[in-house]
Amino acid sequence: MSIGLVFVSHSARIAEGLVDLARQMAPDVSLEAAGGTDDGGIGTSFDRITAAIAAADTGDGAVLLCDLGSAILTAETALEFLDAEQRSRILLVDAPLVEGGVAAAVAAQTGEDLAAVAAAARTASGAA
Amino acid sequence: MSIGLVFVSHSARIAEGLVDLARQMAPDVSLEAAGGTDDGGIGTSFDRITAAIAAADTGDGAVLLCDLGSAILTAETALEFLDAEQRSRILLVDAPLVEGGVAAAVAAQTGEDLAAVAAAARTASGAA
Amino acid sequence: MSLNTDWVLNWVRASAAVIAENRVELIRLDREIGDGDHGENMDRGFSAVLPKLDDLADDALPADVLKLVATTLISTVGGASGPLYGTAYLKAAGAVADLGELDGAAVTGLLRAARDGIVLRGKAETGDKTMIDAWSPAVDAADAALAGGSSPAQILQAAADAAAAGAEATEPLVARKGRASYLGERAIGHRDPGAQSTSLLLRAAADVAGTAATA
Amino acid sequence: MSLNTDWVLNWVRASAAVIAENRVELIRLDREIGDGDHGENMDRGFSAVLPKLDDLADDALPADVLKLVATTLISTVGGASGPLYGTAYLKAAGAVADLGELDGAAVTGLLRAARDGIVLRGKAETGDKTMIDAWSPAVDAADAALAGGSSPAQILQAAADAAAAGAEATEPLVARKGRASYLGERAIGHRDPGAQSTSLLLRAAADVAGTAATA
Ligand SMILES: Nc1ncnc2c1ncn2[C@@H]1O[C@H](COP(=O)(O)OP(=O)(O)O)[C@@H](O)[C@H]1O
Ligand SMILES: Nc1ncnc2c1ncn2[C@@H]1O[C@H](COP(=O)(O)OP(=O)(O)O)[C@@H](O)[C@H]1O
Ligand SMILES: [Mg+2]
Ligand SMILES: [Mg+2]
Ligand SMILES: [Mg+2]
Ligand SMILES: [Mg+2]
Repeated sequence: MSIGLVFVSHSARIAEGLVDLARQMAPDVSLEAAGGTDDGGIGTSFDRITAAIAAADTGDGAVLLCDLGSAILTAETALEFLDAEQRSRILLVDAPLVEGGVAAAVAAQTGEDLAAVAAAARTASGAA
Repeated sequence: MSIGLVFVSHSARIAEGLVDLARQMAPDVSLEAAGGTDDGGIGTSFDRITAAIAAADTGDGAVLLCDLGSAILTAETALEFLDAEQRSRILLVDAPLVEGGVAAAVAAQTGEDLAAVAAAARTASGAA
Repeated sequence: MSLNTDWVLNWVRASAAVIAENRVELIRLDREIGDGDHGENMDRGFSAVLPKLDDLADDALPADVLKLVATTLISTVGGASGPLYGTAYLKAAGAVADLGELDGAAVTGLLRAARDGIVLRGKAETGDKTMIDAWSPAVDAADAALAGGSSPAQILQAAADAAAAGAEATEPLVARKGRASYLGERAIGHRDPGAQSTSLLLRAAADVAGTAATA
Repeated sequence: MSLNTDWVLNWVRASAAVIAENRVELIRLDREIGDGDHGENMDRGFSAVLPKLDDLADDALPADVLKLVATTLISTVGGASGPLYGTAYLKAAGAVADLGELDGAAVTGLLRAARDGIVLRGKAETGDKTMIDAWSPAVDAADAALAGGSSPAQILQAAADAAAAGAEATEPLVARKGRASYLGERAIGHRDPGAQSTSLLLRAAADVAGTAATA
């Protein structure tokens, strides 16, 4: 069982920095950054999100975390373009991007399943 | 009234990307990144946080947001080294870094005071 | 001339032109209550659509053009308006399916499907200070015009007039969706940029249909 | 020779050495239930302390050395252990204030102040699977040894023995503070890296005092 993660941010630097950060505690998890617009500006990219989902989901599923509202809208649209079979194993969770992303990465590293990884993201608030 | 913001992250890229993101909606706010260790690695830096506080607080106060637990520990330590007068106008808030950071930046941009900026960070969950 | 593929093509071209003309104004509106990129986003999106129109087959249906606009906006806009308008054009395409020519009912159905797509995507309600506040009055006006026996071009005129009024009517509102919702009461007095771009797009539809109708 | 400034200096040098020797082991422990940097963090911190010792005045007190260690660890460690150990050494310095030489009560007070500083900073309780699980038994053992009339060196030996047992006793625990708390039940079976480094540091204190006592 290996759940992948997609970090959707308006900023490429935030998404990539979060991959660096989560990588420390989750060296074996597929962590994909989908940050910024196609031309590297601040915004979200349908194509980057779609490519990141493809890379993160190696068959067991993937969890997506987003920063702001428009990232969620773009991510939801990307999910609708997936085929139904893949769509069924991708979860977009409502969780703080960085704090939830690290918690989800640790859960994925320990082999948790899709629901448990999503739950780890949702209940995260940064370890004390 | 102009409250500054300090984004404390284990990753320089996260902190700097968040400055870019928040800048869009808060062009006039003092937004300071305090990310990574002194040598640019993943971790937190007392000196970067201290310098960021000095830059963010131009007299009206500043709000600090952190990603994970050890960032909070380092930030709290930095606060203890401030003189009492400055210490009294710096708030470390328990809020999701990116989502709270953007909300706090908008509040600061509109001239809200220290308590209101901190409250904006705490109640943020990413605009829909 | 009726509301056929040429009308849709002309509408898209006119949309690109009017968005480019109003780029700075849309940026200004979004700077007041958002992140200041709405004009740039929309202009990037419609500019990307234009060259793709040439690749369409000669026998392309209105739905084919709308689908192309949808996927291009989704891929290129980079802000909330990308998935929102993208979904609107996608659902509009679905509504006119394999029609070659749109009568009053079809064009009204197109507008309704577009609006419903935006609601589906963004969950905004009337009064939330979003583009929905331009779309919903437009759909209602189109309905009324259709019921009153108006022509397709007149239906679009009625929709455009209502969208313009709806966009203006966002000014006193507090936002409950989108970035402007960060601002609380401070959004009062500013027009929603997405409602404004909707008004521009529907005016373009009507203008092109008016020309088409008299041609 | 008693527990004076030379003892503190020797303790700090021995600490740097034992941390460097156990760098890989501390990294391994932190890789199991954390982010794998505890050995690197501690080694970076103590390596930065060493050259600064030479800048101390000849009449530096134990508190001056402890303060130097505190500020250096705070500035250089880069992980949770930086502010935690930093606060510990800072409070320890406060506890021995302007003493030139530490008797049993003073060295026990030093350990207690260090532990209390860590609790103040990190809010961990006994059983949370943190360095506190090494520190608290050490303080209790020092107290008992002091009450039993032990010498300062014997007090430190008792503290070091208790810290070693406390570090080992973190293995069956679930973590409630620090990064290992992300792991829930999966932290069971792994020793807390911070408890282990505490054990190393207190063993160094005792070893150096033992040497000092017999010197
Ligand atoms: N949930 C939503 N439902 C409907 N419309 C929305 C929603 N969120 C945002 N909008 C519209 O999108 C517009 C902003 O678009 P744009 O500036 O391109 O995106 P962003 O906010 O990501 O920068 C707003 O003016 C509003 O009309
Ligand atoms: N709140 C806390 N209270 C006490 N000790 C803590 C706390 N948080 C973390 N620690 C200690 O810090 C150690 C980890 O230190 P280190 O790896 O250097 O920092 P980080 O977790 O930031 O990478 C843990 O093994 C634990 O002993
Ligand atoms: Mg915008
Ligand atoms: Mg934007
Ligand atoms: Mg660590
Ligand atoms: Mg670390």
